[in-house]
Amino acid sequence: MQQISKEMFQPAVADVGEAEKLSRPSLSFWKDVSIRFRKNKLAMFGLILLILLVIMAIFGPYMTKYDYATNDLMNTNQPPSSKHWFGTDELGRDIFTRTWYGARISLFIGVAAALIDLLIGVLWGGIAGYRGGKTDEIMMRIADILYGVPYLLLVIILMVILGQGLGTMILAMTITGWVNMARIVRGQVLQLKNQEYVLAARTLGASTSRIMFKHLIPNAMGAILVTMTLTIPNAIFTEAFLSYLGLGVPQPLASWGTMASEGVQALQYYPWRLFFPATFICLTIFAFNVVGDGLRDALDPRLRK
Amino acid sequence: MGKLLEVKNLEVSFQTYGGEVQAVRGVSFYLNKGETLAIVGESGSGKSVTSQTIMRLIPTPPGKIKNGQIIFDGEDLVKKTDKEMEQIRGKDIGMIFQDPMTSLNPTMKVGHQIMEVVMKHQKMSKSAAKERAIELLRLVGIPMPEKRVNQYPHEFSGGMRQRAMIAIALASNPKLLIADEPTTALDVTIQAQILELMKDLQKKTGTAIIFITHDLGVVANVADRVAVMYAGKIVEMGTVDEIFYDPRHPYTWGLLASMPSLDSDDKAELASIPGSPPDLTNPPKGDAFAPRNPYAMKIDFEMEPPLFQISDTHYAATWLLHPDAPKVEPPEAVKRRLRKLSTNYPQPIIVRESE
Amino acid sequence: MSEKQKLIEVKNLKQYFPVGGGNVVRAVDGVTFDIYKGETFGLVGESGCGKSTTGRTIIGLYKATDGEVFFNGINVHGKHSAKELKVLKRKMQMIFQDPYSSLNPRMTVADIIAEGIDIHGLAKTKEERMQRVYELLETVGLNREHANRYPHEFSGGQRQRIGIARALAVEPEFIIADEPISALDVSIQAQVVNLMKKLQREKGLTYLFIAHDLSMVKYISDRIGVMYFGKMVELADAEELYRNPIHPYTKSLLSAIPLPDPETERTRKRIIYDPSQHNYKEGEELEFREITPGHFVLCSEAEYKTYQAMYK
Amino acid sequence: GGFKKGDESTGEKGKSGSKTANVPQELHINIKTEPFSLNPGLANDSVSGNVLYQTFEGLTRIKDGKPQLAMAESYQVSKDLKTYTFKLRDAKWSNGDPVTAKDFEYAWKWALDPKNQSQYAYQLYYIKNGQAFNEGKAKAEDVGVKAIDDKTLQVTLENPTPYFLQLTAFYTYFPVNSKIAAKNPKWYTNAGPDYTSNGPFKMVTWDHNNKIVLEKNENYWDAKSVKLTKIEMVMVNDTNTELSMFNNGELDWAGMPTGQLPPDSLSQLKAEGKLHVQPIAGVYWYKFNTEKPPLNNVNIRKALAYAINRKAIVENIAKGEQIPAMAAVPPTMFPENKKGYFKDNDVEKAKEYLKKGLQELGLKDVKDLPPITLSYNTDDLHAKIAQAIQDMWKKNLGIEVKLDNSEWAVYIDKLHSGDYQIGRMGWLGDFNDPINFLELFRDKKGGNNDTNWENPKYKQLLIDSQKETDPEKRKEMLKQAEAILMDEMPVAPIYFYTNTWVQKDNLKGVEMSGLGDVQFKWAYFE
Amino acid sequence: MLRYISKRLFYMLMSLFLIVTATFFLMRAAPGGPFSSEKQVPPEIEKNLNEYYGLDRPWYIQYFDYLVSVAKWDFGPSFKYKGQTVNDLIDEGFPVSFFLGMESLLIAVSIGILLGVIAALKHNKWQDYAAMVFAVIGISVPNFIMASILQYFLAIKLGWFPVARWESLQHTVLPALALAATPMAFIARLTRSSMLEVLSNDYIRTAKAKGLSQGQITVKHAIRNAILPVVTYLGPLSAQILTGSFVIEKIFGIPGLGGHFVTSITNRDYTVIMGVTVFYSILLLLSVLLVDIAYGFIDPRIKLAGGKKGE
Ligand SMILES: Nc1ncnc2c1ncn2[C@@H]1O[C@H](COP(=O)(O)OP(=O)(O)OP(=O)(O)O)[C@@H](O)[C@H]1O
Ligand SMILES: Nc1ncnc2c1ncn2[C@@H]1O[C@H](COP(=O)(O)OP(=O)(O)OP(=O)(O)O)[C@@H](O)[C@H]1O
Ligand SMILES: [Mg+2]
Ligand SMILES: [Mg+2]
Repeated sequence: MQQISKEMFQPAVADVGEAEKLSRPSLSFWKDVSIRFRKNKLAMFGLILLILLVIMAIFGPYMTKYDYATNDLMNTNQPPSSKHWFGTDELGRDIFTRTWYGARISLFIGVAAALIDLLIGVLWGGIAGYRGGKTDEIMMRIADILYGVPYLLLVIILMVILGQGLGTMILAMTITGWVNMARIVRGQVLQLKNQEYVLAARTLGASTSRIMFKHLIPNAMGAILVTMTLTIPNAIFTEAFLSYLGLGVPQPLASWGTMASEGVQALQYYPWRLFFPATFICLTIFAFNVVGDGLRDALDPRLRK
Repeated sequence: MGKLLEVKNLEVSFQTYGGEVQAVRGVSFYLNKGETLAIVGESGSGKSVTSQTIMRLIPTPPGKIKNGQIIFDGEDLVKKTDKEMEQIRGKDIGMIFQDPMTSLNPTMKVGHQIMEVVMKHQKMSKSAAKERAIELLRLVGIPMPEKRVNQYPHEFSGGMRQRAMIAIALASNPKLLIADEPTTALDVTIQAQILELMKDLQKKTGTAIIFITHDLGVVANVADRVAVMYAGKIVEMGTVDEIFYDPRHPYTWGLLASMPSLDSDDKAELASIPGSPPDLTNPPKGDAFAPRNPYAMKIDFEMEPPLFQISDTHYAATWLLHPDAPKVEPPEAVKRRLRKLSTNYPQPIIVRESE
Repeated sequence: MSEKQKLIEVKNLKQYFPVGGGNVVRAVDGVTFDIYKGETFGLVGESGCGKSTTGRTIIGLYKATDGEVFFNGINVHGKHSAKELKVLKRKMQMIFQDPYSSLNPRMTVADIIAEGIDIHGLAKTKEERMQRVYELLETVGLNREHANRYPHEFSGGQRQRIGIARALAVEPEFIIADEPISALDVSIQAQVVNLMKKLQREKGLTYLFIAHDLSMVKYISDRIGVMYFGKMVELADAEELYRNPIHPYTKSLLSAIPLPDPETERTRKRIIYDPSQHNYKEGEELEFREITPGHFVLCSEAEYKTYQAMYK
Repeated sequence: GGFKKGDESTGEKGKSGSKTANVPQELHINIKTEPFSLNPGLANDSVSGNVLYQTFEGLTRIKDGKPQLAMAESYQVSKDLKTYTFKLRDAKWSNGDPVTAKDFEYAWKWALDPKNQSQYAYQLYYIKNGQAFNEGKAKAEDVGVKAIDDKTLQVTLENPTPYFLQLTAFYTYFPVNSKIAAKNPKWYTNAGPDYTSNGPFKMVTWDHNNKIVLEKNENYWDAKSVKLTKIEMVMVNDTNTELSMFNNGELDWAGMPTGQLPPDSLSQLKAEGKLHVQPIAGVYWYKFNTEKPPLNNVNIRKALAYAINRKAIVENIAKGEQIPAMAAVPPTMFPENKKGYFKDNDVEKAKEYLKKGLQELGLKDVKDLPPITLSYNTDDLHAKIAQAIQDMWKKNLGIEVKLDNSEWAVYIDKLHSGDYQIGRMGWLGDFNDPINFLELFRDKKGGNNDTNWENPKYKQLLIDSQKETDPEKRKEMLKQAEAILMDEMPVAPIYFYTNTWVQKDNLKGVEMSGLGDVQFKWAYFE
Repeated sequence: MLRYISKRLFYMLMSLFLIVTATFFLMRAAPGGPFSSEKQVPPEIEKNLNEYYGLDRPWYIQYFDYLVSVAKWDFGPSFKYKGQTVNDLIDEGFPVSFFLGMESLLIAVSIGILLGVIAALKHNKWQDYAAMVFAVIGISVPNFIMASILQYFLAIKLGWFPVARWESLQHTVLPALALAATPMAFIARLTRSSMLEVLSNDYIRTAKAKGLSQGQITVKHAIRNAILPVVTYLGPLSAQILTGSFVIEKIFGIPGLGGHFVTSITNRDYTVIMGVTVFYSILLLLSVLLVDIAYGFIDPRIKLAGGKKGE
């Protein structure tokens, strides 16, 4: 304990300079989010996993001497071995090579679908929910109609009109894919739009888009991220379904979706043909989920670990 | 009168990315049965955190009780499990929260939110509980309670929500009522009505009340004793007369001086305490109030003041009470109130050393 | 104040809320008053009498059921282009009653305060923006360290101050302050009130000040309106109202003001208002009548006579 | 919701003791889907056929690949081979009504009647004026079928039809209980008293989309030969499920012709010795659109056809012991076609043809050849074969091939409208005669040609063969035609179909025709 | 409310009309027809058939006729299944699909919410991670793979359930599980996410202050506030699930309605396509309407868009 002396009872004033000093650097919301995200081990693990998958998608196909298309009819349906790490398929093609070729397509499709979902679905649902009234009615009925018309028929027509191609495929995938997202976002926005902080922003003269992007969407982010993580596997398997109609990637190109759909037929006989693509789909979804969760948590300042 | 509640050296902090917010930094007080303790103080000084800690409602994490004891009815609440707390919350201790809008469930009818308490603790039937809810709403001055029980919080005005909160807290006649700014959103007539209601209740059931407010008029009306908080500490505590007629801490002076007077038509600038409150992530060395204290002394920037006792019931933590300190004059507005109180000791005595 | 230019004109404003079963709550039921440029108009009244609703309707958060609101002669509820609307919005601001729910939980304090600055492009650079935020924080008695925190990390009073800073950020001409200070400690209240006064002096701001703390209302307001059950029952200059309250509800209100003096509090006598005391007859018309110049009371013809006799 | 209660005997089978050494004579099979119609006149799919073959009986019945008299007790053929007179035996419908010649007349004319929208009416076009009536150009009375009396049926044909007795075993030629049909035009939509049949079994339950239950028809004239008391036909359209149900004892039979085995299971089943295989009259081939360059060039077509390793495809992909096809007519009809007209996987020859073809097209190198599109309808097996052949053509000839798959209806439309270059197709005989496979390519724009190929000599040979009464000579003519086909190569045959299935070991006496139909009339459990 | 509902019903009719119209024209635009097969039907017969089914008449007459028959709830005969009407197919198939759908919806909702709630309450604890792994598998394995896997392990390997078919309650377990897996997983994720949001609200603190137990708080306060996205998702989902799933019905040999959605299109069975589409659309539109009405009940702050009084 410090000694108390008389002089210490002299009047004094505060040292202003010291009080001015900032104890914490100025951070934007997103920087804050990234800090919080990086502190989340599981989410970081997911992110690394995703990066690994992407790296493998890029380099994986070159790690073997096999090509994705060349048949080896003498060596069909071989179980995993040192020659074929993931075994071979019904045409004797190397599953390892095909898996990573497939990764390119499936990851691309998953991400593209998710982004389009985000773009169309969130905007659509957000505007419908926020504007309400007639706008909402009309926009949501359009969504219903898209949902009501048989998808298979829609795709057949698309295929007939536009022919096979990446564009058609993406179009086919997104034509109804965003509806779910739009519905969920709309529901959330309906709940959020009466919050006082939205009213406060309105009195400040905030535009609809500002209210959407600054207030409503960030607060609906949890549901948006969860929905997005469902979009990805959906897209991966929709691609397989489209292949069935001749709209997916043309054979002999591989995608995880087609590999898994074909593999499941052989589940009882050559389980590895399902196992590898399915496992990588699961891993991808897992990674997206934990990253999504991490983002969700990072975006919610009220949660603290 | 026995002590119903004794809080000893309570320390609560919040872990945030910006660092540890030391919201409550060693708070001690007690409360007798049937007594009203008003807590006033700077906003952000830890009043709500202290009161919520008593109920063990601090979100953990990020919050943490770092130290201290909360002895309620002879038992330490800090050590209790969540399950055990459930039996105390709402039944022995009722709480009125500060934000009436967010504190009510927006998707549940107000009536139901009141009924829940009595159904849980008094094991009332649904219909009886509803009757009780209507009665409580009427008690807190809500007109047409039969209709209002079936409305949702967003259909209530701010003050009505607050009254609904009060009704919830009063529902099962708790031994201790913690009221965190219960009347700030109420007009004075309703406020008076509520205060009377609480006093009534106190008379009938001997409820002890912790009353947090900024309205010194209300304090004067309801309090038996008053605690003044600043930056996570109680800087002065005493009976209501002691605080109003013989305040010793410069912060208390500042508070009393800041109020406009109803009598004067004077439109001169209100007195206020200059500067801004301290950042509790790194509380300043010495007396936290020192930077804003016009009477600050060198020692205030160096060392925390010890607690001085002025009378049996009156404590203050300021170096100004040190025998070595120079005599200072409180501001004009305070001086006008000062009275000589007979209970005071001849000299303030140090009861707790500064650390 | 001598020229008495009308900034806000509220004409027979009504706001009804449907509450299921075909019932409506008449939150505001035909309120008429003007607010002059540069003055502070205090609005007091029983809780639930429609003060917030009046404020919110004036600023256009609710579509009025009936009646009109003019701001500088422009009908607030009329049709406007997006640009006009934006300008109008900037000139009118609101401080919300509930300090927490009016702050977006996912925005930092800095972003919340700067929202208006961003919307109206009031800062050229990032630094300038932050500078403004720091200034505003300090103006309302917070410190700059708080800029990067989130609303839930603040106490009720601190949140209220963030709301005030947000409203001030766009430098409006007219602010509706819905119980802006009731959650603050008196010393900060004094700070805020001083600040509001200072801004009023310097920038000629106009306030609609809704509060329960009658001493503070009296201190800050030039004129005060008293509302009761959706209606304005009395309107007068601040001093006049306190000196000569006419309407029995006003009297009851003034009698209930708690004073920071334990002794007077122990002996206080309240006047309790009973609406039935008027004994209005069937079909009697209640009107807002001027008893003395500038002092209006909602009363019947008969009451009008008695009041006038009393205060002549 | 709820469960449609049929009968309880799923899984563990009937307790009813029967003559044959206490083995329950109850058969459980899978027919994949709901039959389109169980009215013989309307049926146009194999599922319906496979039910009808058990419940109905025509004038003849195929046994061991040969027509055998059934409803007909005897018949006489006129000299010009155009008039058949059938004498019916004493037979009864399942409700006890006698089967009369009128029932045949009624049924055939009903099917031909344009207002009854029978899709398979053309199966009856062999009958005089059948086609004309069906097209509304003749009256019912003009049609060459007549009940002389209750037991005599006289049939007049348009042309001599050497295989007519084969046809009368086909379901479109089955009789219908004319008494009931006249009374209740909807008699065939459900099981019930109005659904009568004249075959070895009668239908007792028809739970749409779920199952059909047949029971032995005690009124059947040959009931003593029928040992099965009951046949339960479930509709499970999933190959893996079907096999699993078989393995679980829920089915006695899995695979063709009523069902299908999962392609991936074949190797294992074969290895375990459980797989049954029987060649049938069907061919899997690739059609060339001979009007689309470069496939308008015969040498290119030949090069492509020769460069396919059929053996590898059959052994490693199709796996059902199919027979590599280097001819058009299945060996069930022309046994010598097991060898075919050219060598399988003859890469050398293929290269020569390619060179020649390229020259003719004025191209220097394969690389100048634009990629060829190979179309197929979506199916795992088609996809695999297409990919294998794509790979073979690339490896062997250096030809780039693009694969193009589409949904069935779209695909068929493409093929029929000539909007393709190379397209796969399977062809199954309706009756046991080579004409089934050759007729196709008779006319450029006729019916199912799709290749736009036409050859006057070929055409003439087929026309002449129709009038030829000597079977040997006729066969020779057809062989000549086939040779032309294989020389011009508008189609590249891949393999001849087989039926593959697994069955309970103690199930005996199941009759499978070379066409791939199944009859359980003589079946029994040991 | 009634005004709102009647207004919505009007919009529903409009939507239905548009769906019918779009489907009608898409269907006709699709290549192939109900009578196309590898063995081409002779043109004369095709002509007969077209005449019989009215396909030879001008499209607007066909279209108009169709609208009339839809209004009369008479979808006509199937083109493929001779002698059966589309109404028959629906009447037979729907009860089966409905039963199965209900079962799996029940599984999905109850277990999904339970998992989500547990995950949220035990945020970042092992229970959360376990629920997550569970959910990830459910989400990333589509029902046809799930069905095969369940069938393989639970029916073939362990013999706990029958492999396939629709005979007894036992038979419904595997298909119901396979059908429920993805929705269940998704519901769990949605619930977790919104529960986390809700649990940090002040009124949860109030509920605690009343002395309610964690369970009571969750059931009475948290779930209702968190359920909105789940309800949103459930609307169209239930329309889909209750009308049956093609793959599940195929794999398990179930005589439901779901199969018709796909086979009718691959068969180009025009009347069946229209019939099942109309049926499904009505269900879809109704369930979406129910969801919107439910919003108002779940969260009274959400005003139905009927009159714009509140705004
Ligand atoms: N969840 C939290 N995370 C971080 N800091 C917090 C949290 N809750 C409270 N604090 C901090 O704790 C301090 C005390 O807050 P408290 O709510 O107790 O103040 P108060 O005295 O009740 O003020 P008021 O009168 O304004 O309500 C404040 O500085 C606040 O910023
Ligand atoms: N959205 C709403 N729906 C239905 N009724 C409402 C709504 N908002 C307010 N009310 C009702 O309108 C009346 C006036 O409310 P308002 O919020 O304006 O009161 P106030 O004067 O601000 O009260 P306080 O001082 O308590 O905040 C109250 O009776 C309230 O119940
Ligand atoms: Mg507080
Ligand atoms: Mg209010």
